[in-house]
Amino acid sequence: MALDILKIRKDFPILDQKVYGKPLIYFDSAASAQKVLSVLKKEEQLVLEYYGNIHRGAHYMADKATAEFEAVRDSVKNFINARFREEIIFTKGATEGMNLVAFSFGESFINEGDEIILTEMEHHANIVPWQMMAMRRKAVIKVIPFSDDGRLEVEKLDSLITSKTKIIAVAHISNTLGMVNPVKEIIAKAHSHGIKVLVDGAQSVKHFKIDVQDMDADFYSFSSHKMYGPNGVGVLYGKRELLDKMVPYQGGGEMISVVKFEKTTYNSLPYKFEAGTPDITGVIAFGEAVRYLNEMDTDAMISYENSLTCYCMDELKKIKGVIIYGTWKDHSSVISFNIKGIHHYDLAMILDKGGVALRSGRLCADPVMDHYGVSGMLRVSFDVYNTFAEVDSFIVLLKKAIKMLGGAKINE
Amino acid sequence: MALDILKIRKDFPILDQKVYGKPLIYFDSAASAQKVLSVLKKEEQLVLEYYGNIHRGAHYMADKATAEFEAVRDSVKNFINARFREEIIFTKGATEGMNLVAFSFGESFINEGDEIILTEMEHHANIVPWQMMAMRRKAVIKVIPFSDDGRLEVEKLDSLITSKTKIIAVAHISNTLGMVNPVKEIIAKAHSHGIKVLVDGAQSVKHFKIDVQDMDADFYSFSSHKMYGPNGVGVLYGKRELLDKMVPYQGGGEMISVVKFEKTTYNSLPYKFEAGTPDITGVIAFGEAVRYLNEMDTDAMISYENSLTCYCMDELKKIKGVIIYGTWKDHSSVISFNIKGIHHYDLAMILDKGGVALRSGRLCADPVMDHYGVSGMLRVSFDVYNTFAEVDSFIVLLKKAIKMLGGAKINE
Amino acid sequence: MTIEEVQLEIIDEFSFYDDWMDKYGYLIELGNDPESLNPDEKKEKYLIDGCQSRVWLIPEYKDGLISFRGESDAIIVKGLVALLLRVLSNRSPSEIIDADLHFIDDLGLKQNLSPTRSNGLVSMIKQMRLYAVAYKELEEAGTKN
Amino acid sequence: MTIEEVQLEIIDEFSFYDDWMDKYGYLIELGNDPESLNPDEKKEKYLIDGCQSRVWLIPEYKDGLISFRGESDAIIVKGLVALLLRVLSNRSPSEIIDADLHFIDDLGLKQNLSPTRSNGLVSMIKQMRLYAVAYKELEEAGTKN
Ligand SMILES: Cc1ncc(COP(=O)(O)O)c(C=O)c1O
Ligand SMILES: Cc1ncc(COP(=O)(O)O)c(C=O)c1O
Repeated sequence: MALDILKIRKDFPILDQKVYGKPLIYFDSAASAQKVLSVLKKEEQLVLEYYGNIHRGAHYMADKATAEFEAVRDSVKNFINARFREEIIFTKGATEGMNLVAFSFGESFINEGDEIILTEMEHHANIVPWQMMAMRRKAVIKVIPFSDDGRLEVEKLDSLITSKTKIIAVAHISNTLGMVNPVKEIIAKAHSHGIKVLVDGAQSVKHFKIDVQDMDADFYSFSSHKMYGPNGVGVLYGKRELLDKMVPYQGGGEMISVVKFEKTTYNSLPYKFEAGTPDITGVIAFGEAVRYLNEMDTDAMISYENSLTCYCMDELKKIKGVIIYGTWKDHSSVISFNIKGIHHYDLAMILDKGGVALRSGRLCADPVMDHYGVSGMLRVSFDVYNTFAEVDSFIVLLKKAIKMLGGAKINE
Repeated sequence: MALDILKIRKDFPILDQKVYGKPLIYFDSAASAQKVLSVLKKEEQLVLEYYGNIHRGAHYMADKATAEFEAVRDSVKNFINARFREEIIFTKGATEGMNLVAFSFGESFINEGDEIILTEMEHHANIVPWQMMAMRRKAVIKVIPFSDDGRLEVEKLDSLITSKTKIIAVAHISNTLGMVNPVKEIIAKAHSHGIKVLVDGAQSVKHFKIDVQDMDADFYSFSSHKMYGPNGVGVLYGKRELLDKMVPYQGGGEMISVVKFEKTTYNSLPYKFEAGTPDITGVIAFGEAVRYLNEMDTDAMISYENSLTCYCMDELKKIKGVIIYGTWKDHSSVISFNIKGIHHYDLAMILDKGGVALRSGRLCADPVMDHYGVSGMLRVSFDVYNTFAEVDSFIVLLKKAIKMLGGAKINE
Repeated sequence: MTIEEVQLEIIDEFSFYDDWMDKYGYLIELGNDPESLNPDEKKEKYLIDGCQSRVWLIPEYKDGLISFRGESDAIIVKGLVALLLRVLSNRSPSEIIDADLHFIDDLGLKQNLSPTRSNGLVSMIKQMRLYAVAYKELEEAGTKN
Repeated sequence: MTIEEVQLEIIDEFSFYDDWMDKYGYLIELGNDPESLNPDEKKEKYLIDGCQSRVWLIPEYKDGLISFRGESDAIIVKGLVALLLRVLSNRSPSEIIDADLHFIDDLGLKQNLSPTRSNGLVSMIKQMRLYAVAYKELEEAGTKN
């Protein structure tokens, strides 16, 4: 079934506007997607009709908000096919989810000399928390490299795994290279050695039909703002038996059972990991984003995004001096590139004035920049609300910008 | 200048409604205040007009959002009179602020045998993070008690302070007893011993004109949702020279300078403590709440809230069998109480059906419950949008509820 | 009477009250019923804790039927407990396991049973079912031998 | 010419361009000016890092005036650097310290100077002022001796 893109765009009215007098071309959804209108409507309803602090209140509005908040937990559980609702922990974003696991798994299971395996293409959010933990627990970090075409060299995993390896943290989709990593294969191998796996799902949760049970991930972390939902909300999925064994991350209201100065006992899952007043309106509104995605034909969406990506990739390849990073076959809907001899930031500045919203710079992935020895890249990312016409306009503008900047300077 | 309460209520349209057919009486603002309309309007504007991921974007919408986000930092700086904008760290709430300090101050300055002083009337959010840290760092927690009238026994501080004491964490206003603690005095004494002080400002930020420089707090933590702002947003103020010396709390994008697998260097303040995509829309909308409070006549607001509180206190005292917790003179706008021989939850359930939204239970302060040997309390809390007529209705309903439940059973 | 019949009976009783206060008044009446646990029966092991109110539940299994006695420190909750016992006590394990408890919902008291209303009632129902499952296994083990 | 006069001159120059692309074209032209640093001058100690582009700035103090030379790896930023040097180079420390830099704003290029646009320009201006403050102190120390 073909998607009606123009109808979809109506759910994101922000897209229909001009910036600097030019029609907006929003190619930055991998950084943050635009919010679907129903999310806003839900927040409005909460603010105008029923809002109260949840869980501990004993009044009408608090009850209503609590019921909706907890219903979102069930929706998310179904959305990623978790087994239990207690496995859904609300966080403030993918980054916090990774920090939670690095801390709580680290404090509970990582000892001096233990090893953690990351990949060379991780987002900083899936590197730094592990470094901080490794420093504290005196653990060692090892890295799976990727080839110049962006392919993760999973075959190297065997030689990296030792009896000391406790956890592997890997992005399902790289936010720079757009590569889809073989997480199922990695998880199977890890599990055969009793090693746990955290999957950074920030880029994949909306670009696949996620099934955490099928994938068999131990942890899966993602952000609402990359899936048409509000900011400040994220989800950490974790297997119940693991979360149960982990020390809490933050302390405060809600996550305790009994507090005494001598000894405090903790609440059961999921509350044990949800200290403080949560983002009540945010989570409830996020439920609308999940509903929207549920109602979307996921296969059609993915195939549409893929064809936009292929089309743009083909058009980019025709440009003299273009260098595309991440060209291996398992590709998702982001493309990072440079034009030989032209600074990425110059292009970004001119494209911005042409109405194109894209990312430039180090893309929160220094190791990827270092791999290619570049100071930055340009990145376009596509969502279901983008069109082929936008790709065409972008290519025209890019060519114009290259010309303004004196053309690609190619060293023979 | 007298406040026009009816005009103020128009800024909170949610208040003008019926629950279970009865006019809503919202006496639960200490748990979470209602959101001012302009906060919603701002979020709407962002979602409909300009939204993009901030700081690292290089396009029109991202720039605009970034500028507004950072302008809120300046507003907050001015609102609490911090010296530097880098001293304003956006968190997801007061609880996270406390956790951040407990972790980062703890890792940086607390060693085996060091001591931390809390008070007996702290919210769990200002107890549990310290317990978790003390367990990790092998530190010791000491407690300033309070008298039965709710007064913090600050005179005991001298005997609690030793050369091992590193930090004191104290609520400015207790969320159960409503007591205003002499934080300035505590801070002066602490500083004379080289001890740092964290002030839990969750309840005080809106009920005083806060001046962190005058108070000389080292840390001050609070939540947006208790000051008419969005959920999921909070602020940690910390002195620059201290924050500079502390290890980061969470790792991720934004908080780094250079990431290498061998060694990562951190960004400067405030970004060092703001890992991951922040709650962009939330923070920007929070700016409207700060603006609203800035435009409010703070003195008039406080004196109005105080007179509501006194009035309600007086009316409560006329009820047979009432026990009010926290009767000492330095009182803020929450009242916790019980009726002898009647379970707090029974009263809460009936009052709820009468349209009164209040809190009942342990109020996230087990030590206070233990102090009085009760299983819970009822709490009413007043905000500037509440009225004397509401207090009257509440008292009538409370009396009716007591009668339904067989009257106060007083043991002579 | 079957579980369903008792539920309908209760719904019928409550239909006299169209005002919330009256419904609660009736629950208080039920909660005031002296038939409850002795202080020394309120043991830790029978306690079902909720942050708002506490519930104690004591099961007894005899001749294929489970009878429950219970109480709460909050009187309205005690009234609700009384209703639940009327429906679920003196039943076979299977009856309890298969029960579709809709009357609370029908009475408009659903919020008292939301999993996040920590008055102990939800945990109490869960606990009743757990006892039923346990006794059922006992039964089946018994028939096998 | 005073700092103010140079700023007005630049604003006048840009007034020919009412289209963004033309403004940027002019900046690129300025950025293409060969007068820039030698590769071996681009030392770590002169580097002002930004996550988008990098700027190098070399000060020289002579006869009461500070002259600056600078460059960026991004050509448009280099154009902006050229403009800033035209305004602020060969000035006395006091002139630099007191300068009210409004032209960037007037040209509509303000966003390039927002503290969060990490192209190095804001840090560059800050650095120029820091140099000015340092040289001024040197001057005053000199007059005292
Ligand atoms: C792969 C990946 N991981 C983690 C993150 C961090 O997500 P957030 O900033 O929402 O916490 C991002 C988004 O920037 C990402 O693309
Ligand atoms: C005194 C006090 N401290 C801390 C908190 C925790 O605030 P939050 O739940 O917004 O993080 C509260 C609010 O419940 C409070 O009243």
